[in-house]
Amino acid sequence: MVGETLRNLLMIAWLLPLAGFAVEIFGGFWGSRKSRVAAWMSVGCIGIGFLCSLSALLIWGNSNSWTVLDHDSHDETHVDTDHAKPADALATDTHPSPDSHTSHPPVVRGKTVYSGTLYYLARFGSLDISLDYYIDSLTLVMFTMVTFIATCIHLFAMGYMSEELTEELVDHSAHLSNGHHVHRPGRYYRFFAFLSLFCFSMLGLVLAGNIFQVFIFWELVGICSFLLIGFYTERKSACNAANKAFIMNRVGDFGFLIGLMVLWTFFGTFRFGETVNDTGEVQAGLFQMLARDETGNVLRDAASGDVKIGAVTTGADPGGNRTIPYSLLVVAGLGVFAGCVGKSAQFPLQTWLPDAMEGPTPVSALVHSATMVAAGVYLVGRFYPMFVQEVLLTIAYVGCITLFMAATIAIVATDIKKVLAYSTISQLGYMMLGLGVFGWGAGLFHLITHAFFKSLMFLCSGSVIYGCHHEQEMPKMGGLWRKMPITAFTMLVGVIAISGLAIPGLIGLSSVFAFSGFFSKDAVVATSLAFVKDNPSHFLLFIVPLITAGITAFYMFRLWFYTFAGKPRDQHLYDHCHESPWIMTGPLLALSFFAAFCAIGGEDGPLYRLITGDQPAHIAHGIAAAAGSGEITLPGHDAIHDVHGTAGTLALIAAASGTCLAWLLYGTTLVNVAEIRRQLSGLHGFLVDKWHFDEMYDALFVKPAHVVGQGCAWIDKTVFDGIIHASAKIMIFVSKWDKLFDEAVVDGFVNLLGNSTFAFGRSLRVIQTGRLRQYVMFIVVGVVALFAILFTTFPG
Amino acid sequence: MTGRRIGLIQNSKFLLVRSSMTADLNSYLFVGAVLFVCGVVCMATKRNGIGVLMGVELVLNGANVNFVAFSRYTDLGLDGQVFSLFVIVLAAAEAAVALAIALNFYNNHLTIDVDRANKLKG
Amino acid sequence: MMFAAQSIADFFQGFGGWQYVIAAIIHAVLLVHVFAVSPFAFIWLERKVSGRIQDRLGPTRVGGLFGWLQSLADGIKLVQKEDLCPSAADSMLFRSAPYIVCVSSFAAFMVLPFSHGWVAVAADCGLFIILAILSLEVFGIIMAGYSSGSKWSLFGGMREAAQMVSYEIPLAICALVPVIAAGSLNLGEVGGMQRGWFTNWFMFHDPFTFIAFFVYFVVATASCKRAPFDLAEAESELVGGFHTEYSGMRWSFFFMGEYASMFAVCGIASILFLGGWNTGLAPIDDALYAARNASIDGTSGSAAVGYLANVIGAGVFVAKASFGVFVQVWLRWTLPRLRIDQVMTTCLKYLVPISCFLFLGATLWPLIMVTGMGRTTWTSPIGDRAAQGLQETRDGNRVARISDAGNLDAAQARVGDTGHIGEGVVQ
Amino acid sequence: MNGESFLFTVFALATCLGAIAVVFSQTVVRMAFWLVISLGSTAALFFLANADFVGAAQLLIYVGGTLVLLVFGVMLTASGPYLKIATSPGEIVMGSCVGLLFLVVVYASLNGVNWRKSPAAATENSNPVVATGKTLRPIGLSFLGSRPDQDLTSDGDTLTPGYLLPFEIVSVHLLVVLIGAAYLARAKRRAGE
Repeated sequence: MVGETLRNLLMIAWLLPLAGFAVEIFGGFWGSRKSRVAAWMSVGCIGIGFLCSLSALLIWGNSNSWTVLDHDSHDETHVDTDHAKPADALATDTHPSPDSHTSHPPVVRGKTVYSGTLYYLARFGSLDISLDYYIDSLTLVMFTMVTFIATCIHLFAMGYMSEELTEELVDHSAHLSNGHHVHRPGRYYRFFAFLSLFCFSMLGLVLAGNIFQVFIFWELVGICSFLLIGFYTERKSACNAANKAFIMNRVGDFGFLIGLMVLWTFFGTFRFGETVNDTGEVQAGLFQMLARDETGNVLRDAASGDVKIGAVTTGADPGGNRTIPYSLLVVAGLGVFAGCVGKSAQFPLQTWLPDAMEGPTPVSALVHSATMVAAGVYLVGRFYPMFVQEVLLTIAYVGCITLFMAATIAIVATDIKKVLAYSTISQLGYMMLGLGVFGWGAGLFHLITHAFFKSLMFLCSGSVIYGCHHEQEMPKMGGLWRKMPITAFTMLVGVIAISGLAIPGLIGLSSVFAFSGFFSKDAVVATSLAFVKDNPSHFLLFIVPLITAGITAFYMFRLWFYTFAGKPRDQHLYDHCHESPWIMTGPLLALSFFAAFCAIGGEDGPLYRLITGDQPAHIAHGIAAAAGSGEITLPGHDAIHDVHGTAGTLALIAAASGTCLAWLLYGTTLVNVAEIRRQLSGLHGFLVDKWHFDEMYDALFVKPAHVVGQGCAWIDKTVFDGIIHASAKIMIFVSKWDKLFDEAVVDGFVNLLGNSTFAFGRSLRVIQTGRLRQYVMFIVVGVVALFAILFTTFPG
Repeated sequence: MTGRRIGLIQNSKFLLVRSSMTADLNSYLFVGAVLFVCGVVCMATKRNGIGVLMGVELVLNGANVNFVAFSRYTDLGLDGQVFSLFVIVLAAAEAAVALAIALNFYNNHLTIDVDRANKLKG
Repeated sequence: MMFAAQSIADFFQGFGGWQYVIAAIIHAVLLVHVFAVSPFAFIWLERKVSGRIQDRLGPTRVGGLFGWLQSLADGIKLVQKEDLCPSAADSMLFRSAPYIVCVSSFAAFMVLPFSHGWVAVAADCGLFIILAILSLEVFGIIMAGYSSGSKWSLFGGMREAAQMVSYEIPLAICALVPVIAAGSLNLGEVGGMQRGWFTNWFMFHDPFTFIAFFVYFVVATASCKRAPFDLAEAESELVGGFHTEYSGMRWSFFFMGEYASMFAVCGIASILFLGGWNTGLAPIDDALYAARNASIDGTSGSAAVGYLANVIGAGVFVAKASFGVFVQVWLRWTLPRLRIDQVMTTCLKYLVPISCFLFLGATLWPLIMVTGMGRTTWTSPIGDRAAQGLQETRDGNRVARISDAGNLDAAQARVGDTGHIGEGVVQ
Repeated sequence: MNGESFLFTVFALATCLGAIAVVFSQTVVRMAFWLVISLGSTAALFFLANADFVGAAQLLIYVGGTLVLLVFGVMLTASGPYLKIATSPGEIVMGSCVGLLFLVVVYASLNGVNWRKSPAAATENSNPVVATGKTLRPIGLSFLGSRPDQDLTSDGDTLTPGYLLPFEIVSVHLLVVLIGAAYLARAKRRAGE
């Protein structure tokens, strides 16, 4: 019952935007470009979707009487870990084995994971590809978050995009060949149609019950991102950015496809969880198949070292003796992660995200900070049970590199949106790091909080840009807080949140007053610290994020100071800028509230509990490496708990120092920034050039591609064209002779025939004198001649 | 056919002058032939359109003579007479139309000389 | 005269087939005399009648009683006259035109029966032949008009041609009306059918024939270019019409032809409508008929009786025809001359439709009678008369064959068939 | 040479000479005159061949109708008195030569044929039906669609059709010709004026 209710509610929330998209794109709004109907429609769709998601969350909680939230359930997972459990029981974390409950005072958690099949796409014998749904706490939280933020951003966009409400719009950023500006009709309805389509895709991705379905919507959100980045098609930069994003995502998706192939080959299914197919038998999902022992390691065949795939209810061998080579499991994980790298703009595929800022600011807020780029992180979290240690380590390092690099670049960026873009990349790196170091809850926790405050900050920047008439360069701003106080205030909230500042309470860190960012980043740092403690060789995984925490605080405050504090640097701009209308500031306030307080209570707070309510079983107690083996050890919760205080303190110190530095450099006039910039010009240039990534890619891929292409072109020109031209010449030669033959012989014959006929007719023409009497004479003579011949030839 | 014998030797008898002109079939046919030939020559030599018309009438009369002769001397019987009647009637019709045409021609060319009617000259 | 012919034929028995030719020639000579003498009588008649109508005496000087030699004197004068041929004329045509005229009108007498069996050629389609021959006369007149080389003549010829060509149509149609009643074109048979009381005359056969008689007479008058239809020789306009340039005998030939054709058409009228050589009084006719049959059968009486009967019949016939001529003369001096357009209008707009209507009526009449009173005629059945007519003709042929059986080969019999010379033999 | 042959000779000569005269006479009206002679004697030949009706028709239609029509035409189309459109003597000579050749050919061919004589009258060498001279009623009946001469002689085995349909067709044809000729010959403005 609950399952059906949840499924229906979420499906409504999922499909409403699609309906909205259809109506908006085909509803003939091009006829009335001044109407806001399309916008209200999409806002209505996504708003209803938000309500549905929220109610679904509540229904889910009531269905298991909110046992997720209370502390016992949290402890129970601890208790569970103390017990030796048969592996097959652990295979399905959503169905606690009865004996565990017999042996323990009952804290009954109802069924919390619902998975099933919506529609069968195709069947291949016993195998099938279908549209499934997989609903657990994470799904519900994501749904609520996405729909809420999307609603806010839709409202904001209604104000921000209002200039599109015209028949004749002059795009000052797009130039024609003759130097004039592009004149085009407004595309208000199209923008909201794309937003609705994106919402549909994103929610479908979250709801997806199997990895293939995820891939489908993965590509759909890619398309939406393409469309929205390239919304100003007339601008060359926008087009390039759209292409860049799309292509780089394809690079990642290539790995994704490889992973899918491996999984399909060995597991024969894409489903995450158990489903009951139409014949009524229970089909195990991937999570059930990949069995883990009590230590959390995957079960391996002693002889071959292959990984056993247990609990197989589909496929040729129901006995469950099928195996998959460990290396291929790693490959599958890495492949899927490659997709996430592309989507989440991780190193080395991060360069598309800053360029994606060419799109309208609401798009940047919704797609390129809050939801789509987070989809990669979400997928890693969703697919967590399938990752083995090596994969996780890769994830951790990738995230580590990404977060540091992006932060450093963000220091020197002057475009307000670029700064936010690099911070986004950096924060995504944090999430990946957290997931990589076995901080499942931490990474996703940071994902949620980051979604709130980053979308908040993007909207603020959008408000600033809107107020400053599309001026994005921070050096021209300054002192804007007098002109746009609401924006400034909400922006400050976001900055504090992302910087992770907090006011330590008198008694311990457990009772700090802080905004959401602090808690989530704290969790990540703590996890990494715990990880480093277990694996000293990977100490960078703790140092780098710690430093980067300071850098983050530095560049975020730099941004705030640059923009709002101090004296106006461009008086003209200052004079003309203004506060945004309520329809834009309203969402800012709402978001700022959540950015501030969504994570209240930290890891004991409701949000974290909700997220981790259905976390994979083997996470809670970590995975201890076998003695002597070179394998890494993954920390459990209590290990993390132990180092929490330390990590939090260190992170807070780093953030505070970064903040102070920013204040010194940009809040006051004590230090001359330009001077420092000149002294560190080399480093500065390096950073401004984004670590020369674009150049590097240019050198590594584009140039070689060009070289190869030129080679191919040369071969094409010389060899193939040569062959073709030669054959053509031969043909011409032959046809010349053929022409001669034609003219001489064939035409000659035909003309001869025609001419002779003509001449004959000419000669006969003489006979046709038009004289009646001569004709009669001819007849008579003819008859006479005939008879004469007759007589002579037939005598008698 | 069996009765049909064409040959110069056998034909040579028409060359010598017939002693007496008895009213038998061949004499009629000879008269018809003369009429026919005269008509043809008339058509061939007369420049006056109406003269040509008269030639046609002569030709038709030659045919009539033959018909009547056959009806008289062979078992063609009455059919010959009937045919010649038809010929006469249709000849009258033809004469009427031809005369109308001649009048038209005269109206247009102010002459009846058929040699002037050479618009179809090749 | 038939008798004479036959005797001549018998006289020339030894000459193979020639005796019939000689007989035919003699017939022709006799007919020519009839043809040549009658105009004198008619001219004289015309003069006297016109004189009386104009309250004068007419010719009295030449000759004794009623100046009956006047015409002869005229004839002598004409014979004496010089034969002129205008220099502008096409002499050959100019000279030959009168011959055509009188030959054609004379040839009409070949098939005109004077009495029972008294006919040169008893053709089956005698009426058709006589009409055809009469239609030839026009040609001579056109020739005369054209070849005279004078506009008067030309106009006269043209008028004559137009008038004749158009008047032939109602003439033929009206002549066909009694033929429908009789069912035969053979004038001898037609005449024979009207034996008995005068109600058997085809004039009284039905209303259509009655009207047809008068129409025929009018048309005949016109076709003989008699006044009031004599536009071809309208003295007032075209000096003398087609014969302006003629003089002497050639001129008189035209008048011979004219009077001959007058007599011919009136004879046709008398045969078709007025009972021919029958007196119209049943006893007399039956008596004559019996006399003839007797002579044919050879049972009683001699050939002289039948001959006498035929003479009487011929007299009756000539009397009727001459009366018709008298009426035409009478009309001439009574009615004014029409205009040429009026002439044509009268013919084409009135007479042709009327005659067509009469023709249709005559064809429908027997049906009306049958439905009305169960028989096709209100007088004695025409079938019997037709049978009698056929009987007579067949008898004639048979007798001829019998009489000639001895020495006539089939070819000569054919000649007899063609010329019907043998008919008169037994009579 | 019996009477028939004599008459035949006379009329045949008249016919042929008239035709030849038509060929060689120059003015149209003389041609017409000679044509009358020729056609009239042709009619006489018809009478001689027991075709009375045909002969009468020939006289009535040809001589009395067609020829008068022709002379009309002559007079209507005469642009001067005694219109004479002379033919070059060379043409006449050539034409007559060719005509002579043609006559030779025709006569040769018709002489070379052994015409199928009437079997019923093999002795007297003529058609029995026509020989009786009573051809008027049979012709009329044949126009009405029945053939007494054949149906009665051929033991009534087959009924041969008459000429009803051709007769009707010809009558309609005559009507058409009447109208057409009237239309063609109706007075028009001359091209010259």
